[in-house]
Amino acid sequence: MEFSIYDFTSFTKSLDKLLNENMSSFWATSIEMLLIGVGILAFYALVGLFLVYAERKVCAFIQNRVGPNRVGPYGIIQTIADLFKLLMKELIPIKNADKLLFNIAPFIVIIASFLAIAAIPFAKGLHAIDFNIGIFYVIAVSSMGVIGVLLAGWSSNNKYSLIGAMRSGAQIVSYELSVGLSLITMVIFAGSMQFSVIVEAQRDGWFLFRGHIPAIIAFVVYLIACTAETNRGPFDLAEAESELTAGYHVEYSGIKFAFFFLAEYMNMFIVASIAATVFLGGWMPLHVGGFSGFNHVMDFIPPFFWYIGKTFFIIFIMMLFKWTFPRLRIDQLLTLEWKYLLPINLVNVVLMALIVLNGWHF
Amino acid sequence: MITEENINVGIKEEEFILNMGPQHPSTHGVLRLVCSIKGEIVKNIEPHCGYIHRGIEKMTEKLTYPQIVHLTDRLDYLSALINNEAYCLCVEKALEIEVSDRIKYIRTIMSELTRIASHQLWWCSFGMDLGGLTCFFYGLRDREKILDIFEETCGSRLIISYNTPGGLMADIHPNFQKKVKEFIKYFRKTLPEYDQLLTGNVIMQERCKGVGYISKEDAISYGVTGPSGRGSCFSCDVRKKEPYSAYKFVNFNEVLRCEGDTFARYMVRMDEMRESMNIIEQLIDNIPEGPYAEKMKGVIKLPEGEYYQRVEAARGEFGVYIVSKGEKNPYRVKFRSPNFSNLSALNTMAKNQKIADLIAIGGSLDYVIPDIDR
Amino acid sequence: MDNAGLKEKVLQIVPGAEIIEDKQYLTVTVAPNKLHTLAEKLKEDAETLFDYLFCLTGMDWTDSLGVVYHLTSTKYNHYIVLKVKTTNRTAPVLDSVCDIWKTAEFHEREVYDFFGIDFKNHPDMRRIFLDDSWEGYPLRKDYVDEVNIIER
Amino acid sequence: MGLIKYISGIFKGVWSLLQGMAVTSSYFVRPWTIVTQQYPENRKGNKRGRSKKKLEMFERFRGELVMPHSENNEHKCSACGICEMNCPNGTIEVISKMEVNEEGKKKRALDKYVYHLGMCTFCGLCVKACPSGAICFSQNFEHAVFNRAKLNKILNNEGSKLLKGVE
Repeated sequence: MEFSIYDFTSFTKSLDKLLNENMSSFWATSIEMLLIGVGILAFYALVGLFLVYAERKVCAFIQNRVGPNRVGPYGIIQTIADLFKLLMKELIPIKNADKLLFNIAPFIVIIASFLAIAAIPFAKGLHAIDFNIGIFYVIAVSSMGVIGVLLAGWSSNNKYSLIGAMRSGAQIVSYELSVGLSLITMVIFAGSMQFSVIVEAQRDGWFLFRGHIPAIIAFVVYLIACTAETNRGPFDLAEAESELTAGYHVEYSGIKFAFFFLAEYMNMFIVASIAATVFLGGWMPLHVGGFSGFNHVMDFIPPFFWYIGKTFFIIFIMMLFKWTFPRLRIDQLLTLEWKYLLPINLVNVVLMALIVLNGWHF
Repeated sequence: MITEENINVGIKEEEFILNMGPQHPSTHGVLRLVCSIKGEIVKNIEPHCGYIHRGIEKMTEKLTYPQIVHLTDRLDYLSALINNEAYCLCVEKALEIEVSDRIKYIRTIMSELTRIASHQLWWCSFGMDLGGLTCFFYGLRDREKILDIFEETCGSRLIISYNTPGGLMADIHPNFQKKVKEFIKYFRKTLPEYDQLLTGNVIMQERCKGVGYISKEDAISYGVTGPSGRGSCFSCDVRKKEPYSAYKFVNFNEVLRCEGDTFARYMVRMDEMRESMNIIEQLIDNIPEGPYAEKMKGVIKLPEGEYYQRVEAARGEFGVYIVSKGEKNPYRVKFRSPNFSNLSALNTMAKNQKIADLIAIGGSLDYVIPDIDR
Repeated sequence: MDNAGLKEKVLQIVPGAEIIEDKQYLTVTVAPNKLHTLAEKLKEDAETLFDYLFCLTGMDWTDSLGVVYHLTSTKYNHYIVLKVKTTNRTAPVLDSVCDIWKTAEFHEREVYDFFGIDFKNHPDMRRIFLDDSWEGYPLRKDYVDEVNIIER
Repeated sequence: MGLIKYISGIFKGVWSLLQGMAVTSSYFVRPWTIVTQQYPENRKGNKRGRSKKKLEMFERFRGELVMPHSENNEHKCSACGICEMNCPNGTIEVISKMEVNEEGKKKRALDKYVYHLGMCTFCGLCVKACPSGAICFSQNFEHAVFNRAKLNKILNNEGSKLLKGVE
């Protein structure tokens, strides 16, 4: 079994071969699924813990503070300690709540983010499934989370959570459009919805640089829209702690609250990794035409780190959004989408189509 | 035909009551706002106060005059020194004592520092109400410097009790002037950062402009004073109208804005911080020599009569009304608190606006609950 | 307008008013039934224009209960203090001025809360600070609470 | 015209947002501007590099009422009770006893100086009123105790005496 951190294709292929040689194809597939499941679960937990820590540190440094620094060196074990605290907390049953929906809601939210992570290519040959409609699948699946939010808000039998859920519904339904359209702009450019094809197409230069102005506009619009879709930053109307205390998850406690909490960070990770894949070349290293020495050095860095680096860069930008801007009002949120982002996006799609038709790109 | 009447036949329209508070992050304390809402729109607001009513006015009737000073701290704890000053001025007025210029200068500088500190805290909590959490830490970071100055000279940070009838508790610390000048130099540099971060921000402007309008007539009628009143063109600065302490020695402008909305109130406070720094700069180098406290009798007895003193606290006009029967305890003390009057205008301002607007309006009124409840 | 002019004006509106020139402000004591007319006239007269009620205080003079109104004009900057007294301690009723100055709405509720003075024509006469089940009116001089008030 | 306004509005808005982000990110890359004090560590000063500055309260800080004693266990309190009268909350109780001094005269002397820290509002009237400067405020601010009764303190030491010369 050969193994290289630059190309996982041969590794996954040989693993597949090994399993299929030794058992029936049913069992081989089952074991593969199990392995992937466990792998993603572990990755998920790890990223979640790290992101919570990262956000605390980033916001602390922005706000002239130190952030967590008591549990472990530089406070790195803080999130694990918090996890244990959340696990041990009492799950408070709510009187007059819709028990079934109340309990199901956090799972829907977290499953939606689980499903989306499956299609994302982490490195060459390192993805669970490579759909030919990858982008479409991710958009479809990630917007499932809003059902969980709506259910949570409705079933808690709390006025604050109900208002929060209604806001969230209006918000996600409208911002889904912008996310979709800005990704479609790039799909037009790439000519495919398959993630592996999109990444391969960026071998000689990332789409953000190759795609002229429409790509940059699409990137900015995507950043804004995906921040809104993850209920974060200036768009956290559904939680709005100064208005609705905690919005839709006001009645949740313990591990159920942790699910919402984790799902928020994972959604952020997913949208950031889509942005990294579609606009910044995914796991492709930075190549500048003509500088072969420079390109060689860049190639030396493993693709997985490229991917993680780009994703965290976008996550950092989203964190900067959140810790800088005041929150929008519900009508301004919708104004921004329907009066600004959507028309810009539509014009942008047409522009991109023109560029692709005439072959004006690099 | 479908009309307003028959469209909802069979549907009983109920009021959707949303209870904001007593424990709610943006009521700045234990204020309860009972809002009837329709969707996102607030139809009616009914403030319920009294959750920390401590009966201070009743307590004063049992205390001697110097002992009441420490209760005035606990009304509007963010402008504690100004409240102290108001009470002491009222007692001095009754006793017909003219304090030395040194006391007047120090009192004025302290009051203006208090005003800056209070507006800083208002700025950070207003930013937080709007959802920009970073503002909170920048504001508190700078306020800490003023509190350090207070602590060094007065011995306490929040509830200070620095003024006494007839003077001050202690003379200023030798470092005081140096530190105040350092602070003003520092804050003149930091204040533009506030503007960059929040004032100029397009989201903040959109959320504040045209929201929570109150006309000049309503502002006067409701007694909305201080920066909230001056945002509606109501020229109510007591420092100009009835100069007390050292305000007659300094040149400053009364900040007035006529838009009457949340943004006007915001801008009045931001400009007032600059104006306060101007006042301090005029006074800090010229503190005259003299006693820091006038000679007072051991037991202070006010001559029979009624005395009223108005001062400009950080949130509006603060008044002390003392009725004396010639004994060592006052017969009746009434504190006219600015927040109580400002709160009464909340329903007028926030009616038919969104829930998020109610929070912004509340933030711009900057209520301190102990001052409302007394 | 100076104090002498104000005095004349008040006497014109309410002939029998008791007027004292105090150290600080001109103080006018009127009968409860004349208060509302006087207040309304003082606010609307173009020469007085008392449009800003900056303090409304409930008082207990042991023999009588009453309210003190501190008024000023934002235009002319003159002051006047109105006093109104009632000797009825069991069910005192005075006229509300909250149709003239809206700030009186909350302040009169406060006076009702602490002194038990009922204001006629007030839109929402309830306790404001204390609980609805509170017995007695705590700022009255004859209020006794053996549990919470410690005499020293 | 409307279109120009629309587009310029977008750019103005984005510019104002970028300005805000410039402020926050400038602090992000300047960790030396951090103002947090590491509280329990900075009591001892520069320990393990966590705290830069030693925590020192200002000398006028009103932390807790104390009665300074000399080396010979002598205090200056003559049990006149002025502080007790001046205290607005009944925080101080001066319990005196009658003592016969060297000249054979009966004189009031301090038996117990009880200070209820839980009731104190730190207004400073007692220290201001004290005619012999027997009491003062210390800078200790860590008042937390597990039992409420521990907040009632007796300020004079066991067996302490009045300093000679103080009346």
